[in-house]
Amino acid sequence: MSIADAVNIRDRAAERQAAAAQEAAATGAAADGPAWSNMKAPDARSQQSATVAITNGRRALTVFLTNPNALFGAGFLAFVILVALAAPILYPEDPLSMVARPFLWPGQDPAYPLGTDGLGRDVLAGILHGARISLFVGLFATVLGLTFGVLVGATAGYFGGWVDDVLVRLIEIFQTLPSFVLLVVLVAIAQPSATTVTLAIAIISWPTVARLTRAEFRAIREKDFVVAARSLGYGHGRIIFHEILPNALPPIIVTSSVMVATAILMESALSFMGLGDPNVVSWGSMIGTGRELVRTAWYLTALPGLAIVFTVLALNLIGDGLNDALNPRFSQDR
Amino acid sequence: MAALLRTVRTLRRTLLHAIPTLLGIIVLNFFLLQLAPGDAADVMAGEAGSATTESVAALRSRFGLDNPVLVQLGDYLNNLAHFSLGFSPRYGMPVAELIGQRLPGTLTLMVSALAIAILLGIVLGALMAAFAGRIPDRLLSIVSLLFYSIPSFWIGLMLIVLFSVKLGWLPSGGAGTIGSRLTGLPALLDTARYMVLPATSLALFYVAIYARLTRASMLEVKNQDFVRTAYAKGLTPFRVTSRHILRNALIPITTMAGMHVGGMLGGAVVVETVYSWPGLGRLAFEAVMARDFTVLLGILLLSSLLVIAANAAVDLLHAWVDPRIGAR
Amino acid sequence: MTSLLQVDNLTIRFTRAEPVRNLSFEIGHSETLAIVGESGSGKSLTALALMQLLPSAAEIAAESRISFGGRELTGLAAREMRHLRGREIAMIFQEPMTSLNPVMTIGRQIAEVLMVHEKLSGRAARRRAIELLELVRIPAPDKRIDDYPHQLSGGMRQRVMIAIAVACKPKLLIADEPTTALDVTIQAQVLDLLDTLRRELRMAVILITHDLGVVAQWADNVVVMYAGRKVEQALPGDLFDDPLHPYTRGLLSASPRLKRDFHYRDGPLTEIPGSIVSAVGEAGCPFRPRCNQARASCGHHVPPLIVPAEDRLVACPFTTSSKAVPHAASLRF
Amino acid sequence: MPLLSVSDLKTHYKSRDGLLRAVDGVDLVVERGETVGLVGESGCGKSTLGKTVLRLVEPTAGRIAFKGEDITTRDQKSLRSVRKSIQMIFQDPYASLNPRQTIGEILEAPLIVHKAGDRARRQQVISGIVAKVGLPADSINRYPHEFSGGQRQRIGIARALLLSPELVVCDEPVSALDLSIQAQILNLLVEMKKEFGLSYLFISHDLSVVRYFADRVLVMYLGRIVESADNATLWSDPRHPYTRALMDAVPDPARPRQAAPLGGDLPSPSDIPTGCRFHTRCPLATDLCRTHEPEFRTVAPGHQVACHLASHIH
Repeated sequence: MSIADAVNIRDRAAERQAAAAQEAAATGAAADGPAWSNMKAPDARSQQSATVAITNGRRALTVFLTNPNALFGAGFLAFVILVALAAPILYPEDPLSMVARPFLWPGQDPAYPLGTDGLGRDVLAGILHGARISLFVGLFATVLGLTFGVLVGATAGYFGGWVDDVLVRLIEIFQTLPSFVLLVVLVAIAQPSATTVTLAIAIISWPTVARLTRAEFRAIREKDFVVAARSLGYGHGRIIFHEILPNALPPIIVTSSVMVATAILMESALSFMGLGDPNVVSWGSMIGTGRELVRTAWYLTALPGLAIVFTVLALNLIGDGLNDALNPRFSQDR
Repeated sequence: MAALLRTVRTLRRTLLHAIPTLLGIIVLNFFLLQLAPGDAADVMAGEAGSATTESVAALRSRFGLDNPVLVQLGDYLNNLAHFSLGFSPRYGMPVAELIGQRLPGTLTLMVSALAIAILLGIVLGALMAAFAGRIPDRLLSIVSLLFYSIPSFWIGLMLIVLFSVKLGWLPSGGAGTIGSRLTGLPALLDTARYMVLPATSLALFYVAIYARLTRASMLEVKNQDFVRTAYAKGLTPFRVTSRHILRNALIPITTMAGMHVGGMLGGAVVVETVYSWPGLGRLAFEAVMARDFTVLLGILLLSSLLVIAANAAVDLLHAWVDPRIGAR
Repeated sequence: MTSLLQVDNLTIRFTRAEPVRNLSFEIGHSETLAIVGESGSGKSLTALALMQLLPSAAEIAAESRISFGGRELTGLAAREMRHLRGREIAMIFQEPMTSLNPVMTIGRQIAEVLMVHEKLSGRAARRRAIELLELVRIPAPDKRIDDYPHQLSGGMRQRVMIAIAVACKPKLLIADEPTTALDVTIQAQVLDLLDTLRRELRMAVILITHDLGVVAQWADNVVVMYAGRKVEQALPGDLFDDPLHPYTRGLLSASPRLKRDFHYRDGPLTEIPGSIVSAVGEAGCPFRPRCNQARASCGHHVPPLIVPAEDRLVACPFTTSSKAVPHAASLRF
Repeated sequence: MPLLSVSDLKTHYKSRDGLLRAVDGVDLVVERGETVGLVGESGCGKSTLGKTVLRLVEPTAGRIAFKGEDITTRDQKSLRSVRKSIQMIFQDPYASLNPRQTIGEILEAPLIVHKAGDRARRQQVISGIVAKVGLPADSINRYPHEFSGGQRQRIGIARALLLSPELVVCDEPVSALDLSIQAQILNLLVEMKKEFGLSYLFISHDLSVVRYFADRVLVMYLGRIVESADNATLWSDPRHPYTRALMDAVPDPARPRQAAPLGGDLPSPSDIPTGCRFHTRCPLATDLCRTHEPEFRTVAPGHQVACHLASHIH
C-alpha cells in the first residue's frame, strides 16, 4: 500500500552509482569514464539520479506549465483545496448529522444532489468535509516525514562511516516492516485521531525519503564541486545546505507530491477499516459505512471513492509533471 | 557454474545482513507491545467478565507481566526462540498456530496478484516503450497512472458491484464454495473463481508500477552503447530487443518485486477485509477490532520475516540474472 | 583505384541544426582514412550516418549520396542495410566499457554475429569465436570466451569489440575514437592490432579521432573537419609538413606534442582563440570567428574546397603554402 | 625548506577486491616556484596522491609537510588556514562547478568562508580575478552551463586563485578539453604562475603536456614513483623501462611508427606484483626483478630511478 515504493528504485540506482563513483575515485580510474553507465537502473519516476541536472527555475516552470496533464492535476488539486476551505461555509452543520430521508439516490432530491446515506446524512456535505481531513493528513504527514527523512538521509549520506551504518540499519528496519501493517498497529495502539493518524503515516513514510536523500547525498558528495568546496575549507553546514542540498532537491520535490498522494490513500484505507478519527467524516469512513449497503446503494461507496481517485490522480499527475520539468533528460522520451 | 557460485555467495551475504535487521525488528516489536494499552491479563479479565484487582494481579504474576521490562524482553526473546508468539485469549489458541492457519491464504493471494502484476505490467510497459511519445504510450500512461491512484479496497468493492451484484459472474467473497467437497481440478477452478476479484484488486496498483518501471527501464537500456553495438552487428530489431534490451531492462524489475512483498502484505490486509478472504490480513483486521495486540504484533513480526525472505530470494534471482553482482 | 566508399554531399539535419554539411570523401580498398576534428566537428555523426544508425531525431538530407562498393546506401531498405552491417561494414566505438552487453558472455556476443550473418551453428560459431579472440591476441582465449565484459580490462574489451567487428571479414571498419578511453601504452597495442588486421583481412579503415599524433602515424589520407565541414584533406606527410588551412595550422602549433623541445620558459603556445561554439549559425566560413587571417569577405559565403596541390584540398582561399606555390589556387582566385 | 614535502605517503582503501593500495609509499618535494609534473596511466594513483596531499583523502601512513609544518594529522578545522595556501584545479570543468550557483556565488563563497573583507571588497576581488583569467565581466551573473568547457576551466582557475594560494594541485586540468582549448588553458596557467609566483603539482597522463609544462617530472606506476628527474634530463636520458615505454607509446608524427612498446595490462592496485611492480610488463625483467623490489636510487644528481637495471640503460 505504498506508492512511495516506486521511488525506492531510483535511490537504489543512485546508491550503486555512488558506490561506483567511490570505487572509481579510489582506483583513480575516473579518467576511464563512468563505469557501466547502465548501472544506473532506471525507475518509474525518474532516471536522473544525482547526475546534477542543469535546470533553472524558469525553464522548469515553463515545462510544467505547458504540460496539460500537470496543469489538469494542479487545477483539480486547487479545486479540492478550495472545496476543503469552503466546506464549513457551504455546509456549516455537522456532516455526521441526519438531515433528510435515508437512501436518497443522487439526483433524486435537488437539495441533496449526491443523495443521502442509510442514516439520512448528506453525501455531498460528507465529501466536501472529507476533503479537509484528507488534505490535512496528506499535507502534515508529508511535511513531517519529509523533514525527518531529509535530515536522516542527509546526515547518513554526507557523513558516511559508522553514522551511515547505524542510520541505514534503522531505515532498513522500517523498510522491512510491512508499512501498512505497521501503520495499523501504530494507530490501533495510539488510539485513532487526526493527529495520531498523521504521526503514524509520517513514521512509516520517512524511510523512503531518507533513503532517497541519502543516495543523492552520497552521489553528489563525490562530485568535484563538493571536493572543491572541501578543498576551500568550507564547513559541513555550508557544504550540506549550499552545495549539496540544492542539487538533491529535484527528486525530493517529486517524491513529496507522491508522498501526499500516498498519505491520502493510507488515511482513507485506515478510515475504511474503522481506524480513522471517529469524530470526523472522511472519504474512507464513508466508503466503510457504505460497503455494508454496497449491494443496494452502491453510490454510497462509489462517490467518495471517486473523490479519492481524482485527488490522488491529480497529485500523481503533478508528480509526473514535476519530474518532467525538473529532470529534463527523462522528458525527452515523453 | 559461475552463476551457481555467485548465487551461493550472495545467499551467505544476504543472510548475514538480515540478522541485525531482524533483531532490530524484534526489539521494536517488543516495545510496541509494551506500549499497547492493557495487557493480556486485562484482556483475559475483561473476557471473563468478573475481575477483581487481585485476580488480575494474580494473572499478571502468572504470566510474568509484573517483571522488569528487560526480564520481559528476555522472556519474549526466549519465547521467540521456541517459535512461540504468545497466546491469543480471544481465539483461545497460540498466535503462531493462528497465523499458521491463515498464512497460506494470504500467500496464495499475494503470489497470484504478483504474477498478474508482473506479467501485465511488463507487457504494458513494453508496449509503452515501443510507442514512446506516441498516442498508445500517452493513453497507457494515463491508464497506468489511474491504476496507480485507485485505492485497492474501493476498486474491490466496485468490482463486486459489477461482477457479483450486477452481472453475477463471480462470487463476492470467501475462498471457496462452502460444503462443496470438490477435489482435484474442479476444486482448483473453484478457488480460482473466488480469487479472481481479490487478486485483481490487489494487483492493479502494482500493474501500474511495473508498467511504468518497464517503460522507463526499456527506454533507458535502448539508449545504451551496447544496443548500438547490437544494431551495428546487423541484428534485427526483434533480436536486439529480445536478446539485448529485455534482459538488462528486467534487472531493476526483479529488484522491485522483492521490495513489493511488504507493500502487498499491507494491501492484502485491506483487500482481504473487503472479500472476507481468510488470510492474515483479515486476521489483522479482526485483531484490530478486538484490540488483540498479541495477534497483531505476531502478524507484524511474521510478515517482516516474510519480507526478509522475499528480499533474500530476490537477491538470489538478481545474482543469477546479473553477472556483475558476484564481482562485488 | 576504384573507391570502396564514396560519400558525396553528406548533410545531416536535426530540427534546428545541421551538424554535418556538404561533406564529401572517398576511401579505397584496404586504405586507412582518418577523420580528425574536435568535439562538435560532426565526425562521429558522420560515422553513424555511414552505418545508417543515426539517432531518430537526425535525418540525412535528400541530396546526400553514400555509395558503398557501387551500392547506394541512402534510402536502402532496412533489411538490406542489416545484411551489410556487421558483415561488410563494421564499427567499433569509443567506450569499450559500455559498448558490450554486460549480461552476456563475450563468447556469445562474438558468436551472435556469426550465427546471424554466416548462419553458423552454435558450436561452430563458438569455435570461430575462440579463433577470433586469438586473432585479436587475447591470451587463453578458450578460457576467456566465457567471461563477462566486466571481468576484462578496458584494452581487452576493445579487443573483443574488434573481434566482433572483424568476425565476418568486413570490407570496411569504422573505428570511432577507438583508443580515446584507453591509456597510451594500451592505445599503441590496439592501433597496432587494428593495422595488422587491416592488412591481413584487406579491409579499409575509417579512423575517427581527435588525436593528430595517431593520424600522422596510422592514416593514408586525412580529412580535417571543423563545425560539420571538411576544411582540409591531405596525405599525412603533406598535412604535417605544410598545413594549409588556418585551423589545421592553429591546431598543429597549439599542440605541445608537435613541438618537441618547446618548454613554457621558451614562451607561450600558439592559441586558437574562442571555441567551436562560435561557429554555430555563422554564415560564411565557420572558422572565421577564430581565424587570425580572417577578412571581410570570409563572412560572405562558405569558402569552396580548392585544390592547392596534388592530392590536397583546402577550404580557404587565402592560404599560402610555405612550400611550392599552388597553381590550382591561383587559377581560381 | 621546500614548500611541500611528502614522505613515505600511503593511501590504502578497502574495496570489494581487497585492500587497494592506490598510493603505496611516495616521497616527493615541491620547491617554491617550481612546477612538478606527475605522469602515469589511469589507476596508477596519481589523482589519489594529489587529493591526499590536500587531505581531501585521508592518508594511511606517511607524512605531509607544508612549509615544514606537519599537516598529516591536523583536524579539518585547524587545516582551514592551510587550505587557503594549497588549492586544486580539477579535470572535469563540468563537474567541478556547482550547477545551481552563479559564477559570482561560486567565487564569493571562498571569500566569505575565509572572511576576506566586506561585501564591496569581495566584489572587487572577484571582478579582478574574473578579468585576470580572461572571462567577460558579466560572467558573474551567469550559471556554469552557459559557458564552454574552456571558459569553465577558467572559472575553476579563478576560484583556485582567489585566496592567493602558494601551491596549486592541477589534476589533469586540460585532459577534458579540446586541443585548441588546451593551449589557451596551459598559457593561462603559465601566466598565473608568473603573476602570483605559484608552484604547481601538475598531474597528467599526457606526456607531451607535462613535457611543455613541468620543471621536474615524476613518473608514477602502481602507487609508486619509479623515476624522477628534471624535465630536460628525463627526456634526453630516461632510465626506467616504463618511462621509455610511455614515451615510445605516444604517437608522434615526427617519427616513423614502431611496434607497441609494452604488452599486457596494468595490474590491479589491489593485487600488486611482488618484486619490482613493473616486472610483469617489463621487456628487460630478470629474476632479481621478480623477487626484489628495487630501491629508489640516485643515478645522477637530481635523477632518481627505481630499477635494478637503471645503470645499464642509456
